[in-house]
Parts: sequence; structure tokens; C-alpha cells
Amino acid sequence: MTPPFILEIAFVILILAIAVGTLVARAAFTAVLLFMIYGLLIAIAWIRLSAVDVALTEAAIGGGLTGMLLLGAVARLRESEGSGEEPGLPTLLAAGTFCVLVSAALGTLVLSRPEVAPSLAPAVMDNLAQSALGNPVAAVLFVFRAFDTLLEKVVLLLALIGVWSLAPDRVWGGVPGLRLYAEPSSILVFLAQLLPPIGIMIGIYMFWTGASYPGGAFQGGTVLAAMWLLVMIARLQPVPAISLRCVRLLLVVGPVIFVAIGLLGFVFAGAFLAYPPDYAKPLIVIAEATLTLSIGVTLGLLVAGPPDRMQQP
Amino acid sequence: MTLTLNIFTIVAVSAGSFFFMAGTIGLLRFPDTMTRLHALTKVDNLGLGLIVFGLLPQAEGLLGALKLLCVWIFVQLSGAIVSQLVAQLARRDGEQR
Amino acid sequence: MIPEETTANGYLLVLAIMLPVIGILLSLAAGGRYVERIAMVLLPAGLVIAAAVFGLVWRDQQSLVYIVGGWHPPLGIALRADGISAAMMLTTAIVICATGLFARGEFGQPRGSPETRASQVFWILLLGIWSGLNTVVLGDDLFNLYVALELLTFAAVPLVSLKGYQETIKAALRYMLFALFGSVLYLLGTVLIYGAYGTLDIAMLSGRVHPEPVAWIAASLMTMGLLAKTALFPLHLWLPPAHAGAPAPGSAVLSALVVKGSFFLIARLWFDAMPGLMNVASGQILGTLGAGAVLFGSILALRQQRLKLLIAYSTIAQIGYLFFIFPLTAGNEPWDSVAWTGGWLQLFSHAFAKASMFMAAGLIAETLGHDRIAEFGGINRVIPITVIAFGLAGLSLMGVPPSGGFVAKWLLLLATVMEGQWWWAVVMLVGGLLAGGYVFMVLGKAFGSASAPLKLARPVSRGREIVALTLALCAVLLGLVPLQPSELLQVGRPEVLGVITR
Amino acid sequence: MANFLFGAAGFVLAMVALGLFCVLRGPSDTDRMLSAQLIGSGGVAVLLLVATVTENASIVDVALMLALLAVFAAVAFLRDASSAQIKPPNVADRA
Amino acid sequence: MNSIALFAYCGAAMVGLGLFGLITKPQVLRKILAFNVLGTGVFLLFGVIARRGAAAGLHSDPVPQALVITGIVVAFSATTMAVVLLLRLYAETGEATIDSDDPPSTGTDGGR
Repeated sequence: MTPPFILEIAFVILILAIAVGTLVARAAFTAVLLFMIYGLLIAIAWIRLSAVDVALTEAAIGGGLTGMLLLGAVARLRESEGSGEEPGLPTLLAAGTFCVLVSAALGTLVLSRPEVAPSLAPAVMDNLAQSALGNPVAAVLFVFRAFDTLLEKVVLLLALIGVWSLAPDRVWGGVPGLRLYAEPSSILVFLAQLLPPIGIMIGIYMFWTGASYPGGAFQGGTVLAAMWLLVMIARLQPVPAISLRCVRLLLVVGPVIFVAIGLLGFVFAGAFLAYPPDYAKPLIVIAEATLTLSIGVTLGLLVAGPPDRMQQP
Repeated sequence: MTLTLNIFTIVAVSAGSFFFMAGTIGLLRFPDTMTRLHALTKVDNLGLGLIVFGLLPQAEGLLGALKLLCVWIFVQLSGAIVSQLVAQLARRDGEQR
Repeated sequence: MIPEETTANGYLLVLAIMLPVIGILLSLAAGGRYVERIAMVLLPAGLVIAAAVFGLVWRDQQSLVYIVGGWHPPLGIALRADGISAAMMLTTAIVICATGLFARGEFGQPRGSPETRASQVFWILLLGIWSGLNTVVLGDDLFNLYVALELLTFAAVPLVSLKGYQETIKAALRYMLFALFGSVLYLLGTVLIYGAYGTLDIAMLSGRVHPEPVAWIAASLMTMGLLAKTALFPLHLWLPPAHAGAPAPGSAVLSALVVKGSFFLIARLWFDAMPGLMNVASGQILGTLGAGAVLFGSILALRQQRLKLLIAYSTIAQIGYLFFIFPLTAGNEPWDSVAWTGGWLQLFSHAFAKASMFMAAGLIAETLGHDRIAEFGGINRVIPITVIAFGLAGLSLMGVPPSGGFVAKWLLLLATVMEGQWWWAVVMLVGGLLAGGYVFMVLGKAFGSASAPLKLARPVSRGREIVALTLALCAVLLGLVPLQPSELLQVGRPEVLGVITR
Repeated sequence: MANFLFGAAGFVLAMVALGLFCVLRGPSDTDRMLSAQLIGSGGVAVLLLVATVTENASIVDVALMLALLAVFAAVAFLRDASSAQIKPPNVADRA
Repeated sequence: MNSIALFAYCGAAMVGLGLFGLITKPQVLRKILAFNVLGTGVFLLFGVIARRGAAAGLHSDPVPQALVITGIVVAFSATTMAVVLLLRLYAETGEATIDSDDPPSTGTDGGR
């Protein structure tokens, strides 16, 4: 065993210990903190698996947005989270046996056919030139399997509708109940003025570099969402009402353009979601740019939660 | 030249790692939140700062170096501001009690 | 193996999925009164597309295929409409359109008033369910189907909690957790399959999957996940409060269509992706769970005091019948067997009947202001059309001629005789009797005399009653299909495709 | 050089593991949060070291992302603490 | 054993842990956390398969990577929706659990 491998073993044990901690920690707050650290370590694990695109996504989501969402939930649930009865011993045993069996089966099966590891990597590389993108993962997301990506954006929007649908009737169209910093704080305002310009640049960089290197619309959009939320929490910008026309338009602009490009493919490239060879790169960049924006707004509003008050006139 | 740079890297990264250790021990041993805050800022400033410094010579090109510095600035910024805010809150809650 | 190409008119498949998606995007952007108008334009358009696909598959006796973006599987994604998908698409379109018409009374946006929550959310979710279902039945790629399943879940859960009462929120949360459990297990199976066979395309998998541990574990995990979403006994706990708590048009869509989406995938998995895996044991296990669902659901339905819960439990029972397809087709050529046709007919006729029943229940509840079965006396004189619709739909659930349910159950019974598996026949007969019990329990009260003069909450429109009746008639009309294996439902089955794939 | 940097990464990772004890111990939520911040900085340091060893510049992007969002997570915590629903520091916590 | 196998076992263990938490934990928030642990476990297994499929000059098969990114987005959306449902339930009832043995037959009032 080489030293790096021993290090890896220690790393994996650490991850699993944190996962256990997340589930058994008595206080919900500790559980959520551990989960955020878990997200960080998982991002490192993705690097070890040579999947930098995924690591970026996990870092953005696991550490940042999910953490914020769950911390907010814990703060609201404070008094009651401890309630609820653990199931009886027979249930625990049955569930435990089931889970151990699943784990054991997975552990033995995932690597059970090592003779030829099936892979689509050669197929992706063969067609990469045609896709007009340099980053193979982006090529899969926006060219080969663009249909999945498109539907996934619809899933995001439906989730937002679902979140909004939990608002009381009288405040429909009102302002999301994002929790703000209790009192205006000059230090926080300073942070909220300083960080977002840099953050937005990084977001744009993420999406721009995504065509050729790891990164892309989703990672960029997450950064935008985080910066937007920061500005709102610091009370620098008001939380917008969900009935505002501009909010609605920002939400759909990316998917609409993506769908439009897809439909144009019928006419100009012979298939839905096919790009005409000469314009592939600019079309994908336009789609990605608008998607970055829409994803940012969608994620920000998802975290902001359902409306809880009408906009003050 | 390369050798000098490598020695620089080794010294700086070692020093940075040392501060990480110091910070962690501080968190474990210091008696109250304020002093632990102190430990944290040391790690953010010096620990990560020295590691970034040490890695600068190994960075690829200007953009690489710039990104490294950017990382440090972010962590620095968050450390500073978080400690300010935590201190503010701690003081406020302290007065209330 | 020669890759399949996009067939003529294959673009219809893309349109069937994208039309509701475009509707969602436009609705979100436009808001207000436009949302309902957009739906009213798109519903008939989608119905025409579904009918066209159905017609083409029937006429040519051949699947429609579309290669999205021109990238062939395994790299790209294909869409395929075979016989069962075409029939399922048409059923979906009819039920969704009927639901749309029915819901106008409940979720219409009055002129000049600010946009209301329920109306905005309902129409968008309805379109979401439609596009999700169309993707589920047309998708030919296991991961694409995962996204489709999630689309369906994300549209279905908020529908459950649309009324916003505490019970419905609890029901929605429980539904959500079951659904998440289900989709993660499905995804896990997908991962194993990719790891073992290097493709997620169902048509390619059918030739590659062999009976071996990886395939078995993947299939079990995926099936378990999908069973949780289908609410097959004993994973049914979430269904009754969820389906009973949703507003009537929502319940109609959830019970008639959404649970069928995940059933459809179970069938795709066992019959199309892994045909080599189907054997007597797996068939018997699935059939046993189905039998449990039939008995358990029917008995509990009999014990309900509220109409919507009764109908929800009846859904659990009726889903059970679908799973008799597996034991009755295992081991022989499934497609030309009577069980294959019977099972799918059960799905379609139940979709129509159940949608109609939930609409009828909604109308009764609106008329009376409650849905306590014991106080239904005399309701037949107030809303006779609704009661007739309920009764006709009930015929199909019981399996009494003339109805689609009768043909379906008759064919399934025939199959038990032919296969010598008499025990399923016993379950079906008992289930039919119990269904008769709960349907007549309701009808008996409705036609009985009122103990006290009926207090009417508010009148319901004749148009909505007719919508419910139309769906019930659809279920009855399905009884006119010939009592023999349907050729349409065999279109595109692996054996028929065999010329190309093997 | 590579071995040294790898060793340094391992060392910082060990410190991260130690920091976990602080998260579990607390005693106040603020202490836990501070420990988590420390772990965040440690994770960033590990990534930077690994990026240099493997000469993969994209890994620095991941570190950048983590650093940026660590600020964000901290603000989320402070926001909740600021509305005083979270226990103030220095009050023993049973967990 | 090599590092790919190590991560495979890690993913498998995470799936087991997550499943156990999802099934046995009474508090919804813990169920949501467990769902996320379970999800990352599944994604990690996919990552292992991708890493094993390194070919054509790539260190990892890009198709599973792309699918995992999509999966992470979907899992995040699911988490938000579950959290918001939970918070609403808590606001209405003061409960943060859903005990499955409460009789549904007394539950809903379809007529209101």
C-alpha cells in the first residue's frame, strides 16, 4: 500500500464517519453542519474520481445552497425537531438487514465485470469535434443528451411552482419569506457590496470556461443565486414579489431560448435539439448564458421559499 | 532558481500547515468562543495565506496565480467578516443576559 | 445491430412532450387569466397529436421512433411510440382534456380579479403531469425516464397539497418521501445497468442483459422503487390520504394516470429492457403483491365512510389487477397472450373509470358540502347524471359487462385458465365481488331516500356532470373491443422488432 | 516535491478530522459554526495542494467555488443567529 | 484493492446508511438528510463506474458525469420542496414528523 492510498482510506473513513454523524447527531443543527462538511468532502472525492465538473456542482450545491436551506429550516424547527418515536427493535433490525444486504450487493456488484469496463468515453470523443464544445461533459449535457438537460430545467421550474404553491392564498404573488439579517449591519452590507461583483464575475467565468473546461451553466447559475441571496439577506436589495413580470421573464428566458433553439433544429439542422454545424457554438453559448441567468434566479427563489407577505406599496 | 522556489514552497507550506494545526488545537483547547474566534482567524489569515503563498511559484501562468490569490482573499474576507459579526452577536447576547 | 432511424412523423413524439413544456413556460411568463387560456388551447392540440400518433401506429402497425438531436443511442436519446405507448398516450390525452374541461369550473380565473394561487398552480401542474407522462411512455432511455419520473413527481406532489389543509400537507409530504425513496432506488438500478452494459437505451439493453446477479439486483431495486411510486401493496400507505386530499380534478389525474406512469415503467423494464430476466418466480412474486393489493384495497374500501377515501382505496385494489400481467405472461410469448391485452385494457379502463369517479365524487361533495357516504340519501334526484356516471364507472371496476373492465378481467381470467394458475382467478372473483360491494354501498345510499331533507351547498354545472359521464362512457365503450389479443398492443414488441434487433 | 505537497494535504486533512471533534463538542452553536469554517478553510487548502500536485488548474476553480460559498453559508448561519432563535455562545448544549 | 474499489465500497456504504436513515428516522428533517446521503452514495457509485470507464484519453467517462450533474440538480429541487413542505407542516401543526400509523381513514375531508 502506497502512502497516498493509505491517505485515501483515511479520507473515506472520514466521509463515512461524517455520514453516520449526520444521521445520529442528537441536535439537528449539528447534523446539518456535519452534512455541509460532508458536502465539502464529497466534492474532494469527486476530484479524486477525476470528475471536476461534478466536484464543482457538488461544491456549489452541497456546501452552499443546501446548507443555507437546511440551516434556515433548523432555525425554524428549533423547538420540535427532537420529537417523534424511533421505530421498535424488529423494524430497526429488518431495516438494518435490508440496508446491509443492499450495501453488500452493491459493493460486490459494481466492480463485478472488470474484464471490459463499458464506457461511452470513446463515443463522446469521436463526436466531440462535431459538438463544437471542448469539454466532453458539457458536450453530453448540451449536445448529445440536451433533451435531459432541457427537461431538468422544467423540473426546476416545477419545483419552484411547488414551493410557491405552499403559500397561503392571500399572499399569492407576494414576497418570498426569505429570512433576512435581523438588523441592518454595516459589516454585512460591506460584504454584500464587495462580494457579489467578484462572485458574478466568477459565475460568468464558470459558464464561459464551461464550453472548454470544467464548469457550465449550472455551476455559474448557482454562484449567481448565492450572490443574489447574499445581497437580499444583507437588506441591500429587497426580495422581489413573485408576481413581478421581470421575475417571471427571468425565470423562463433560458428555457424558452433553449426550446426555441431546439425547435429551430427541426428546420435548420434536421432534428429537434440539433444545431446547424456553422452556428453550433454561438447557439450553445446563447442558450447557456440565458440558462445561467434563469438557473440563478430559479435557485435563488427556491431557497427564498414561498411568499409570506404582500409587497408593501 | 527552481530549487530556491521549491525550498520557498516547502517552507511556506510547512509553516501554513503548522498554523492549521495551531488553529485546530486552539479550537479544541481555548476556553470560550472569543478566543476560539481568534484561533480561526489565525488559520484563515496565516494558515491558508502561507499555503497560497507557497503555491504561487508553482502556479501555471498569471491566471492560475490570480485564482490562487482570489481564493485566499475570499477566505480572508469571510474569516474577517464572520468574526466581526460573531463578535457583534456575542456582545449583543452578552448584554442581554 | 443496425441503429434505428427517425421514422416519418416521428416529430410528433417530440411535440407531444414539448407542447405542455411550452405551455408551462408561457403560463409562468404570462400569468393571470392567460394561464387557463393557454391550457385551453394546448389541451385540444395535444389531444390531436396523441390521436395522430395512435392512428399512425394503428395504421402502419409499426412503432414511431425519433432520434433526438440526430444522436443515436447509446450516446443520444431516442423516443419511441409502440402499441402500448400510443394507447397510453391517447388515454392520457383524453383524461387530461376531460380534467381540463372539468376543472374550468373549479380553477377558472374570474375576469378582472388578481391571479389566484390555486388556478395558477393547477394549470401549470396539469401541463407538467402531461409532459411527464408523455415522456414516461415515449422515453427509451433509462435516465431520461428518471427525469420524466421526477417531472411527474414534482407536478403531482403540489397537486396533493393544493387545498393547503394540514392533512393534505402531511399527505403531500409523505407522498414526497415515498416518491424520493422510489426515484433514488430507480436511479441506483440505472447506475448498475450502465456499469454492467454500457448503455441506458432500452432497445439496446434488451439484447445485452443476461440473467446474472447485476441484472437481478438492478431489476429488483428499480422495481421496488417504482412499486413505491405506484403504491402497490404493501407500499401503498401514502396513497389514500394523498389521492383523497387533492382537489377532485387533481385526484382524477393522480389516480387515473400518475400511478400508472410508474407501472408503465415496471412493464417496460421487465418486458422490454430485460426480457431475459422474466421467469416464473419473479412473475409469481409480483402477482402475489398484486393479489394482496386487490384483497386489502377492496376490503379497506368497503370500510370507508367518506367517498373520496373509498375511491382511493379502490385505486389500490385496481392497481393490483395490473400486476397479474407478470405471472400470466411469464414463460411464454407474452405479446399475443390474452393476459397482455387484458392487463393493458385494465389499465386504460381503470384510468377512464377512476377519473370519472373522482369527478363524480367532487361534484357530490360540492353539491352536499361533504362526502360522507351515509348522508347521500336522495342525491340521485339532485344530480342524476353524476350518479349515473359513478354507477357506470363502477361497472367497469366490478368487471360487469358491458365495460372495459369486464373485457379486461375476462381476458385475465381466461389467461388464468389457460396458464393453469387458478389462484389468481379466485382473487379476481373475490375482488370483483368486493368492488361490487363498495360500489353498491354508495349507489344504494344515493338511490335511497333521504333521512333528513338534503341541504345543498351549491349547485354544480351540467357541463361538468357531462364530462364525468363522458369518461365513464369511455370506460364502458372500451367494452366493445373484441375479446381477443389486440394487435395494436403488440406493435413494437421485441419479438416483432426481432427482425431488426437480433 | 509532489510527495511533500501530498503529505501536507494529508496533514491538513488530519486537522480537518480533528476539527470535527470541535463540531461535535460545541458547546455553543457558534463554536460549531467556527469549527465548520475552519474545516472549510482546510478543505480549500487541501484542494489547492492537490491542484498543484496534479497540475490540474480546474481544481482551483473548485476551491474558488468552495471559498465563495463558505462565506455564504456563514452568512446563513449568522442570519439565523441574529434573529436570536439560536442559543447564544457559551451556553452548554447537551448534544 | 485500489482506490476505485475503495470509493465503490464508500458509495455502497453510503447507500446503506442513507437507506437506513430514510426508513428508520422519525424526524422528517433527518429523513431529508438521509435522502441526500443516499443520493450522494448513488452518485458516487456512478462516479466510480465513470472512473473505471476511463478511455480515449479521458480520465473518466463523461456520460455518467453529465448524468450525475443532472441528478444533483434534481436532488436539490427535491430537497427544497421537501423542506418547504416540512416547514409548512410545522407551521400548521407544530409537528416535524409523519408517523405512518395514524389511521388515514379519519384524515381528509374531501368535501370542504
